[in-house]
Amino acid sequence: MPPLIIAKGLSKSFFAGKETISVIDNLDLSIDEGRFACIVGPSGCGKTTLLKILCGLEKPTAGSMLIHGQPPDPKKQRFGVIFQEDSLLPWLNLLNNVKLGLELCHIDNAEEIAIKYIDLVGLEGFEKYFPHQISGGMKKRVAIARALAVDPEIILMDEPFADLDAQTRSMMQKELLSIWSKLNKTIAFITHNVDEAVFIGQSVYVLTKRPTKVKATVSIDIDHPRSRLSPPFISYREKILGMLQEEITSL
Amino acid sequence: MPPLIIAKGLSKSFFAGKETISVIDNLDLSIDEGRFACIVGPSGCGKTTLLKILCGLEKPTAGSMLIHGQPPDPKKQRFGVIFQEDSLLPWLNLLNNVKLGLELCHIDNAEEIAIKYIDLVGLEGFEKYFPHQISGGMKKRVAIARALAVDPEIILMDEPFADLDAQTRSMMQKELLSIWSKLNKTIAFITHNVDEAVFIGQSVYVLTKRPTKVKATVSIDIDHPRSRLSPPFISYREKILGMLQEEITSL
Amino acid sequence: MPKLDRFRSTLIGVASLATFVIIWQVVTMVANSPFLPTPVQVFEAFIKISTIGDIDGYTLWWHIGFSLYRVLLGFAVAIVTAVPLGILMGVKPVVKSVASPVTEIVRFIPPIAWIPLSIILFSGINRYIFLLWIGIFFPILLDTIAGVKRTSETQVNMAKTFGADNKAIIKKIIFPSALPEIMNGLRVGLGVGWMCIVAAEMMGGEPVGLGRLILKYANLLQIDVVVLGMVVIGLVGLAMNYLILSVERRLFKWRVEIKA
Amino acid sequence: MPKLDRFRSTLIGVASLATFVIIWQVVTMVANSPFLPTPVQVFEAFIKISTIGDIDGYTLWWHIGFSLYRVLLGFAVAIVTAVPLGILMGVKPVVKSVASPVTEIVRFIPPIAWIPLSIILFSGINRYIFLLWIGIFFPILLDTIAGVKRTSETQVNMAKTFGADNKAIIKKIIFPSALPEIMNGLRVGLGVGWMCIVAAEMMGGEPVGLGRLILKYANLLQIDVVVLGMVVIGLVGLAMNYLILSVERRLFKWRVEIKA
Amino acid sequence: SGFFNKSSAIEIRMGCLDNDLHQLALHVAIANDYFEQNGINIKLLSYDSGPRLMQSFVAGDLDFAYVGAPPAINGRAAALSGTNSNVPVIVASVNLEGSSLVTRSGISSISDLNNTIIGTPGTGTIQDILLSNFIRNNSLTVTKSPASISTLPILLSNGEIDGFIAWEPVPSVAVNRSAAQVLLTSHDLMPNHQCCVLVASSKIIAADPDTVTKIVQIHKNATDYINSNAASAKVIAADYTALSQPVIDIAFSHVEYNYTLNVDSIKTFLLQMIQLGTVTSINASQVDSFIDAFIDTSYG
Ligand SMILES: Nc1ncnc2c1ncn2[C@@H]1O[C@H](COP(=O)(O)OP(=O)(O)OP(=O)(O)O)[C@@H](O)[C@H]1O
Ligand SMILES: Nc1ncnc2c1ncn2[C@@H]1O[C@H](COP(=O)(O)OP(=O)(O)OP(=O)(O)O)[C@@H](O)[C@H]1O
Ligand SMILES: [Mg+2]
Ligand SMILES: [Mg+2]
Repeated sequence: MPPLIIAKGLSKSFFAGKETISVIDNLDLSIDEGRFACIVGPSGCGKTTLLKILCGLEKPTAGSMLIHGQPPDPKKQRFGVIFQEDSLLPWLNLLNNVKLGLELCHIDNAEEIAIKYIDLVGLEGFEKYFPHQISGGMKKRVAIARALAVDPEIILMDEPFADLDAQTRSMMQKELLSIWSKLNKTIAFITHNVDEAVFIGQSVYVLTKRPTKVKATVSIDIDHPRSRLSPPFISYREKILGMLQEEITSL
Repeated sequence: MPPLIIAKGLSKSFFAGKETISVIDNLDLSIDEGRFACIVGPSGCGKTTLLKILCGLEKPTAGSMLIHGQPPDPKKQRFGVIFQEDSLLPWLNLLNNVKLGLELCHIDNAEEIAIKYIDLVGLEGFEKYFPHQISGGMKKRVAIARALAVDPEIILMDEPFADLDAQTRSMMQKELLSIWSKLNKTIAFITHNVDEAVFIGQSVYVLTKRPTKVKATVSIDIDHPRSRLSPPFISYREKILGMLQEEITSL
Repeated sequence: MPKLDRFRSTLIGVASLATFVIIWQVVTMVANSPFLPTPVQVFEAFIKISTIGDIDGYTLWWHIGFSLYRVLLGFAVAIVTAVPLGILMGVKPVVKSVASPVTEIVRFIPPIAWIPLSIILFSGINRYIFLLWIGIFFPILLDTIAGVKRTSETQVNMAKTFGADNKAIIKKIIFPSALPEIMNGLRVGLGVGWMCIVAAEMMGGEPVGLGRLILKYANLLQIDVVVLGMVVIGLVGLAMNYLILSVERRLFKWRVEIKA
Repeated sequence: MPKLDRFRSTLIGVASLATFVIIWQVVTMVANSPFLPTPVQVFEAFIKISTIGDIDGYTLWWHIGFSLYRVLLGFAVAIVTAVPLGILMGVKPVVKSVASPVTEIVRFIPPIAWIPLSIILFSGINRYIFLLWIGIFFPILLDTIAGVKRTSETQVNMAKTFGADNKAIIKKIIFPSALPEIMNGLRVGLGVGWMCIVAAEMMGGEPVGLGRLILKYANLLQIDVVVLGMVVIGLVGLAMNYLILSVERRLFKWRVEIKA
Repeated sequence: SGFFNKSSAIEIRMGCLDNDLHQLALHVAIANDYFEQNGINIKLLSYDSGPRLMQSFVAGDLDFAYVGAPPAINGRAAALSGTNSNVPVIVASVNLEGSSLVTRSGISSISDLNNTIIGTPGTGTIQDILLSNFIRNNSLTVTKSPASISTLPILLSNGEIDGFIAWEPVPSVAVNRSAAQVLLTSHDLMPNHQCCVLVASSKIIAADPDTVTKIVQIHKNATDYINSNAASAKVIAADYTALSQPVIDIAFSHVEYNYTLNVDSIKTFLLQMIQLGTVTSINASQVDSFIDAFIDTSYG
């Protein structure tokens, strides 16, 4: 079976005023179906841009990104995307924000499912609150609930846990892992936290600095649940940190 | 000499629709002048609310928050505040965003200083870019540059490094430490990352879950630069993680 | 707490209006022009017109009723035409390219200038609807376009990732996001609509309507009734505005008010 | 690439206008009513009025010049009054409580109704300024308030932490943040201003101005010149609108356009 | 029988001007139930100016109208230039004269008018034509200032114009409210000139000449009533114009209620209007044939 996601010679540049900025340059990448892929790379290298191409929000300037052999299209594949920035609708309360995703996907029982996922991210009791009445971390969790609630085939997450404290984060990591292993999702997970990447990912794609391409793909061959103190864990972590270090110092 | 920052019986509640939500409850806290204080606590416990009270943006419902014996007032003390959410002005390019802080503080040579701090956070070359043209981590770094550029007496940071990759983060941590030690700033630093807190803070204030108060104040008695692998470091870390664990499981 | 605030602000409002009326009384008494009525004279005119009626025997309530009916119809037609077109123009550059040269010319043309053409092109109530529509339509259109342009790209992107089609994006994201500007457009449009009532009723025919009342008495140089007509239009407008604002208050309780 | 787009959209615009004129020609030829002039007849009227002049001997250019002068003055006075007041009303609830009862009544009152009072209260050019101001002021005021309400609390908070006083917050945060709505208000206000030109020039005295031209020929039932006046007002408005839009384009290049 | 009467009553649409003292005959006919007595139901549509009335007339909104002669001329000239069946035809005179030139104190003779500003209710109105002729005949230097009718007395009381010419009762209002005086009446300017006329649409003339006859007859009866019962006519006038008795007294002395047309003065106006350029669809040589077709006094 061919990989679910295949990027070939992918390039992307933007116009900024008079100059052109090249963000992704001839990037190749493939992710198998059901794989938990983590993506790490220096700040501003092009991770978010890659994610937007993955779900069809941006078109490549050159090369191709194919899912099931076709250009990405959320009308055909069901995505669950968690954006790096705040993407809640300020005029809807938490419950309706989560219901919105379900409604857009034409899923029945929206209310029931929404409540279930709000509970899952630990926000029971806040259903009637509006986004401006909750904290940064709570907002992120609502976005996570909204994306997971639609039972997506492909989950794309852009630093979903960045705003969460260590405990909530590890709780969420476990939830995500259990959803993934039970329901056989394909996940592309962008994170800054190498520790996190090694803890949950099957493969870690290390990106170079901008214009970015894949510097290395590291398969993490440890069974879940993983222990952060085990020697292979530490060695994977050090290896990836070392690769990133090269990128940042050459910045 | 009395502590620079003293909170006594501080309480804060909000009206949300018909109900009242108590966020901070009878919190006591003091931070000495020149101290590097880290604040950790569960997501949604009230850290951001505390920070807003610290710089006078919110008034306590009960109790008092005093700086130099007076209620906080940015017109009298110079603050450098980094907000958790995006606070850049979308209509100004990076350079002008950084200059804005300097101008609001009536500081001369704004351009020169702004360029210096943009370089410091690794964004040289992006001066003319607008916020919508840069990545999440780059935006955060602009906000950091803007806050530090005014040479504040008190620096308040709400998860400033959450959006940064490990390398950039550790680079920024080092910059912050060097600014702090050279210029004798008082810093209140909110973070989720216990590792980070133990790495840079002199004292770590562990907050309880909402309604929050100070659960414990941990003095990190290790000289800078600290090694993450040293036994005292690991033991501080485990201790604080343990305290947070109690809070989160009782959530 | 918010209740008390509402009460206080109403109090200030009433005081401000009262001050306005007192200043008016003093100024007109001092000026003593035969053409500058005092509030007391206007009040007397109110008593007369609302009980006995005007020279044609119509009381104030008929005038209010007819004008209100015309404005409401014009307003309704303007809303159902301007909001969808505004959203389409904000969202589809092609629609904007096609429509805006025409709208951007027509929106400057005074309603009075339309009178001859509207008499030819329409009949009966449609003439009034057309002339009022001309006034109400464009503020709503422009404010709607401005609201659409304020929509956050991230929010639209979010909806797209859920496979939302254009219709759903407009309905669930763009429309609610633009709603504050649209409501503002309604308020501006309503004001311009009432501003056009004299022009519309200048067309003549039916002898009833607040605009006609003003015209009749302006021709007779009985300015007290002219000012009465102005005050009544202002108050009816105020009442309609109040209705829109209370809808707004319900819709926009999610908004954070800034203070400086 | 953006250059080509601008070109394409201009092309579509011109085509759209041309279609409009052609439809107009066909409809009026079929209708053959003395009150529905064809574009050709309007063009003939244009030749006549712009070379020979109207019945009082004034050419079109005089009419344009005078009206433009009046509208520009009214526009200028409206901007310098409405924008500051709107910002204050958006920012200070007290100012809003004091001012809004008066503004929310006055803004519905038709300009024509103000004619008698404005003749008594003002003289010379001030009358025109006043009547045009009445039309232009309120859309700018309301759109400014709406813009101020859109200001992000976080951005204001950010400025406060730098010790910014109210003046600085207004100047550096609230004003630029509200600018898109303010500019929109200017565009709406300009439209309403031109809409009031007939009412303003109805006051009379000077026999020159596009509004007077329309009135003169409407009284003579020569609708071709009336339509000429309408078209000219539309085109002058279009040109002014274009100027505002090009200022906008410069100011707002930071904005992300959404598409659906 | 009430039911029978109602269903057999003829419904006609009658146009008139708001509170116009010239059109007293119409209001007398209404007040005295002349229409009902003739089995006619009238739907009264009123307008604030003659041109707007004519516009509506030609668009087919009216069967009959009381209106000034120049708007009627303009209306006919315009209606004839397209396919239209609502062409106005003059069937009777309503009044002669009825305008006055009032001036501020200090202007008490014709020579005082030199170098003054005199307001008019618009270029091409009867008053404008009367004033233009007068200025030319007396070799005066006068600046004409067209304004809307309702602003003329205010402009005069402000001192911005030195006088104005307008139809009654506006000059009388000015005399009554501020220190203005009547310098000349339209009798002095052009004796017995035609003012308002009763027009019928060519459509109703073709379809129902009997009704036209009835309406003209009613109009004549009402005019006779005014001239023989001035006191009660003034009461009716006060009722529909809301003017005070003194104003009505002054105004009455300037208006001549007469149903016989002064055809010559209409021709004079038309010629003037052609010269002024306010009528463009015919030329001077066509005046006679235009007027012949325009006026039909064979009814009533
Ligand atoms: N619309 C745009 N116009 C110009 N440049 C852009 C635009 N969008 C992104 N870029 C540039 O692309 C680069 C990569 O941005 P991207 O958001 O993909 O980074 P990232 O890897 O997600 O970074 P971070 O970890 O900080 O979120 C940045 O240098 C940014 O300036
Ligand atoms: N304006 C408000 N109205 C109602 N509740 C509010 C408001 N602002 C904050 N809260 C509540 O206060 C609590 C604490 O919020 P705060 O933003 O201080 O949390 P935090 O500790 O910063 O969390 P995080 O780590 O997720 O940023 C939350 O439960 C939130 O719902
Ligand atoms: Mg990113
Ligand atoms: Mg927070």
